[in-house]
Amino acid sequence: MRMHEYQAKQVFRQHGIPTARGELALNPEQVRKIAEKLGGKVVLKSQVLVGGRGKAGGIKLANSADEAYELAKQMFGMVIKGHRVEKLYVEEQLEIDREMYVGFTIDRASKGFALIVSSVGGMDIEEIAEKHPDRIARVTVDPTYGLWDYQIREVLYKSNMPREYHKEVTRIIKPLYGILVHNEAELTEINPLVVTRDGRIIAADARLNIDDNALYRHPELKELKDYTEVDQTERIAEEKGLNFVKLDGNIGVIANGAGMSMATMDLIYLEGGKPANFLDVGGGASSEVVKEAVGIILMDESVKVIFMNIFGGITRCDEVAKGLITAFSEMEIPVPVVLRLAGTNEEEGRKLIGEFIKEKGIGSIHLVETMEEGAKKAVELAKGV
Amino acid sequence: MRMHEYQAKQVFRQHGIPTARGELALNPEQVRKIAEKLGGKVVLKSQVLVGGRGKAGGIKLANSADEAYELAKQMFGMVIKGHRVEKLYVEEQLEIDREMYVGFTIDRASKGFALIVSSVGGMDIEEIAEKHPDRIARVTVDPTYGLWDYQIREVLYKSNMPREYHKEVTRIIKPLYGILVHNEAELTEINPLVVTRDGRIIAADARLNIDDNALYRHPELKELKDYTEVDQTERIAEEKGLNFVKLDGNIGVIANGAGMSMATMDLIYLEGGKPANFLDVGGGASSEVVKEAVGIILMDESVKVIFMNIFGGITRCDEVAKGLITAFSEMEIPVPVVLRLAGTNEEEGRKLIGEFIKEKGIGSIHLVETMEEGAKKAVELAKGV
Amino acid sequence: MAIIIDENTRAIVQGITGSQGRFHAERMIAYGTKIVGGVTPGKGGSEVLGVPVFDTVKEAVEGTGANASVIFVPAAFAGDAIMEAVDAGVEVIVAITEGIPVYDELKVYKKVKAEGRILIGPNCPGVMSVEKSHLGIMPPQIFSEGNVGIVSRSGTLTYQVAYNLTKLGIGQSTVVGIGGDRIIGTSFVEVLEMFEKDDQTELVVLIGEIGGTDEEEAAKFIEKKMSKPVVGYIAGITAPPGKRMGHAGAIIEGGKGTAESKIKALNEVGVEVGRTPMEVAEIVKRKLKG
Amino acid sequence: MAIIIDENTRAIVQGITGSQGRFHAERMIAYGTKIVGGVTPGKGGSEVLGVPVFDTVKEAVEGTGANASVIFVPAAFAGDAIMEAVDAGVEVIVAITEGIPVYDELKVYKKVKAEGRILIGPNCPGVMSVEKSHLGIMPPQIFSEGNVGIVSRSGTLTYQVAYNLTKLGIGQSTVVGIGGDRIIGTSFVEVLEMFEKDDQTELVVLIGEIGGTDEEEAAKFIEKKMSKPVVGYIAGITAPPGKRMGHAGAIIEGGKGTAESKIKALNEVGVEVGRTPMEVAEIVKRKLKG
Repeated sequence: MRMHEYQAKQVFRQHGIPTARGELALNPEQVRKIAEKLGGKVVLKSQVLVGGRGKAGGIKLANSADEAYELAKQMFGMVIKGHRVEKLYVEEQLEIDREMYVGFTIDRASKGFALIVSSVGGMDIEEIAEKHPDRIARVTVDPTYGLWDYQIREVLYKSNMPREYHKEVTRIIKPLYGILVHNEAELTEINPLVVTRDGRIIAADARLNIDDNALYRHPELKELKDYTEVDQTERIAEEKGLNFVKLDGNIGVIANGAGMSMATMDLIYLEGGKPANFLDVGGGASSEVVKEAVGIILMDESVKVIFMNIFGGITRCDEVAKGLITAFSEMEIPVPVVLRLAGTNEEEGRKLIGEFIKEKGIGSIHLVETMEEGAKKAVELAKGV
Repeated sequence: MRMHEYQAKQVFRQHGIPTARGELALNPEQVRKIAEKLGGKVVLKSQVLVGGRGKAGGIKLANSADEAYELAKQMFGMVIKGHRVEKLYVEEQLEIDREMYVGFTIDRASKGFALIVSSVGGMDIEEIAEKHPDRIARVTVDPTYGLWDYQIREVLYKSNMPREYHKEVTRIIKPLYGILVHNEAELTEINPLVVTRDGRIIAADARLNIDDNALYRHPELKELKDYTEVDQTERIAEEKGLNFVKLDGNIGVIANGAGMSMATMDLIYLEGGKPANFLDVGGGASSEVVKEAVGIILMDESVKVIFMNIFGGITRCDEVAKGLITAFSEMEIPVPVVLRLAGTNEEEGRKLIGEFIKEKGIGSIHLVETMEEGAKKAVELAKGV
Repeated sequence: MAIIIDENTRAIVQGITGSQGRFHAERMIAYGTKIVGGVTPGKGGSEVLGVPVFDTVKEAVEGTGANASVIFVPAAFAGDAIMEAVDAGVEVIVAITEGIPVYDELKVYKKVKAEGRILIGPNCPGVMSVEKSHLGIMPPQIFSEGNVGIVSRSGTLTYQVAYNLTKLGIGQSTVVGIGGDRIIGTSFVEVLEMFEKDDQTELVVLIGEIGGTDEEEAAKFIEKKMSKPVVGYIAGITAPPGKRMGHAGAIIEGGKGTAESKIKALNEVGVEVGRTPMEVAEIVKRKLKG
Repeated sequence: MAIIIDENTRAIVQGITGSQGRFHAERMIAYGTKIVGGVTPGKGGSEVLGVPVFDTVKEAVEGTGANASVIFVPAAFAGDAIMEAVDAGVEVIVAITEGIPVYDELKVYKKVKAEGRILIGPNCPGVMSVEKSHLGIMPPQIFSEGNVGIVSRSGTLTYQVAYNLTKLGIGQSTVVGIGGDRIIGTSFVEVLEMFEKDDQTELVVLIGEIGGTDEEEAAKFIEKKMSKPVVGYIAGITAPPGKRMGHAGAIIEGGKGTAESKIKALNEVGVEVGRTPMEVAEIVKRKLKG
């Protein structure tokens, strides 16, 4: 779960990391009031959960409360990379002398945390690594021993950060690590970490991503989840326990297992088609889940054909067949369905579907033998061949 | 640092461990008021930092606020194993069905924490282990991985605790572990952990000992340190950075290093004398520290002779000599001093002392060659031989 | 031979009284796997599927001589279950459970490695040493005994490839689903190392997906240490960057970990990578003949 | 030979610019110890006592080829200093610092053992391989080269015993102060094991004190594995139960860990225990002659 900047900053402040003064606004009038309180010179920051909001016009400077009000009127409702701006974080402007970077992330290769420090900041971390390799340093923190001071010193020295900042940056890195482990975060990041003209070091942005699997242990964070930020269909899918990602093609994909779902998408692509989504019904999907999956796919009007590609392990093909049959019985399915069933209870599943097709005289279900064949068929159907 | 029951219980409550209702009283009048508030039937518990206060009459039951008042009048000012009762913790009486035990301690052998659970309690842990070996179980918790549920299950099963209590006791063990590691405690213990007649499980006592070396990281706990509980002389010694323990003999001991100090005491004992104290001036003691040490020894009027036994490593014999000379110059030293100097700058030290004795004509300093000889001499002088 | 598990493997099932645990325990037993007991705290002393149930893994190991365990307990308790198995001396632990918090996985990983045990998964379909032992949730009927080892991050893709191989008359030695999480107990490299030493295995199929650099590490290992041929498959060519695709592992991390980078790394060390699961099987057939 | 350190030991001093670090570095150098550098964060690039000072241990190891380190930094930073030394690949770490928080010591211990390094201390006087290398704060002039190994929990008692031995014309091989804290890097048993293997050492003096069960463990080891004679001394016969005597270790823990129990355990496995430091030296003399 990715938290909004304003939420992350609240956590950061609670742990003693300095941030600029600021408040959240839900409409232009609130923006004006907050701007007045902060003395007029403010930054308006769109609270949308996508990267690159600055470049996309989601961050604006205002020199007076009136100007802030006018800018806010334009910004509310803007759509940034598919995310509608519904919240603005209004912060005092900082006079910035220098931008730096500090962050922690889970490092799968070393099975620990990576502490990354850069004495230049403001860009994304790959860009810094490429443009300023001598200004960026990382160290692995073993979760069994925790973060030690020598590791902080090492990255500070290696990043060639001016020594006058070391003490203050250390005072920020330590609580940042505390925030990471306390909240079971996958990422805590300050970019940029700014040095102001008057010599203060302040977190000008704040990122905090929490491990979704651990959210049950952090009910106070779970509450902060902003469902308005999730695609409508994705939200419904999540509620139903399905892994769904909306894409921009026209072939609806339903498969079991993330790998199989991706492979199915890849096959469609290799055959010259475009998948409309990623949808993994997971292991051991019930007929109910399969039915829901069909419903979710159909919410996307661009879908021209559904390719359901099941290889049964825990998932039983007869359950899948039943789910599809229920879907056909309970809802209108205006597009053809390519169905491939293999693995556990394959025969039972194919038999159920065969009987259903025969009995109801449904011509839009195409039962195929292999996933390669299915992909080909689905692409043909989508192209109207 | 050992915390008082009332302090430990406050920490326990903050972490969600159930305790009886209670308040601290500093005089009988307060006891009466608290007892009234609690409904009259209360326990009065002396807040003294020694074990076995119950058997020593430091815990009393009252059935009314008046009775509590009368008992409190007797209890305030009582001396329990050398500790004067100045605080009473007044608690509601619990109707107890069963007593159990849970505790964590640092386990030096396994370099971890020992979780100890017993399905009988109320005695000290050695007594339980001896009398009810099938009712007590322990498991080692590796600090690098922390406490896991299976370890709790294991000790609960092995202690033969009735299964109906497991869930609730688990809910107590987990925060107890949190208290241990969060506060860098050496010991967290609930003895007894009681089951009340109405089926609640409650910490009837609470022990929490913090690692003194880590207190600087826990300023909120350091503040709780009860200096009234420490012997006056020991407190002064601590302020001066000396390790001092008052004993009941008449030969004052000053040595460097804990091992050397203990060995010096042992030698005095082997020669038929009794040490008046343990005093370790530590490594690299300055002349100032040596002078302070002499001053502390002299606060004990039963001291008949001082045996200063120094083997210089970091400690320099000339510094020790200077310290003793300063002591003789600045204060009256009414008892003879046996001095043994060996190791680093031994010759310089012996020379300084020799010159001082000669110059000032002081006959009460006895310079000896070995610690065995020194112990013998000190015992002779103490006996007035 | 075979790797990780064989006919001498004596396994317990942690969570055997749950619906998943029971269902799959039954299938494993039916396959001929030596399932010698189960563990469910609080249910010790009972019996399920003809095997004894214990309160703790320690008791189960003492009571049955088990040297392996399959874990079906819910995500919130699965880390604990693995730790318990390690502490009780279990040598091979197969963790099926999906959705374990990553901080639990980190601790578990460190413990497993410190004690020198083998953890397969979590979030994996298990291990199948064909005709010898089967620990997990794979559909046994699709496998046939033979000389191809399979190691995979994806469950269903593994079945698909094994199924295709079997249809072409090519059997398998051991099939290992290493799991889709970011922190997993056993990496591609570790399994490749075992296959390299296994005299039953002649060729290895490696099934990867986007995210992480495990496939790139595998390529390095293949170049330096593998004498046996390896055939690859990588899923996720069309996965959009920055989107989660179900597995926590399947995140494109800033340019690294793409399908392209993995395919390139494998190709560069002489590993042919099939574009479809069918093609993978066909490459294997050609290589085994050649 | 000798144990732990010898003429090939190349050591750095962590905290070399502090007063203690500098004072003892000078003494170690004067003794002939190869002190090749020092570490003080923020002072990298400077020089002290003719050796270079580095900001980090990693740089110091790279710059000097050091394989050992002596730690003099204050208690609040000493755990960190040890972790840094381990991480930088230092083989032998001698931690002089007293008063390190026990939770730091626990983490440090686990790390040292996981990486297979030797940590002596903390809260110890160091190690002296007579005439070869001296890491710590022992007064070098009291030692003479010979065949008696000494291992001790107490600094000053070690000096006392070594001094007595030297006076009787008995030299020492290596003298190890293992430290007085509850959690120490190297136990009596580990040092005895090294002495047993060391061809220079003919007899070992073990100096214990009240608290813990390390001496009792040593007795078990002596019975089973030691061929060389051991002579003991235990301080604290008159220490009152339940009182701290300076060292955190010196606490009587409910009946166990008393001087009596330790003396008894040693006597039972044939170890003579001297009642005074002088008697210890005399027993050693008799044993060496016999």
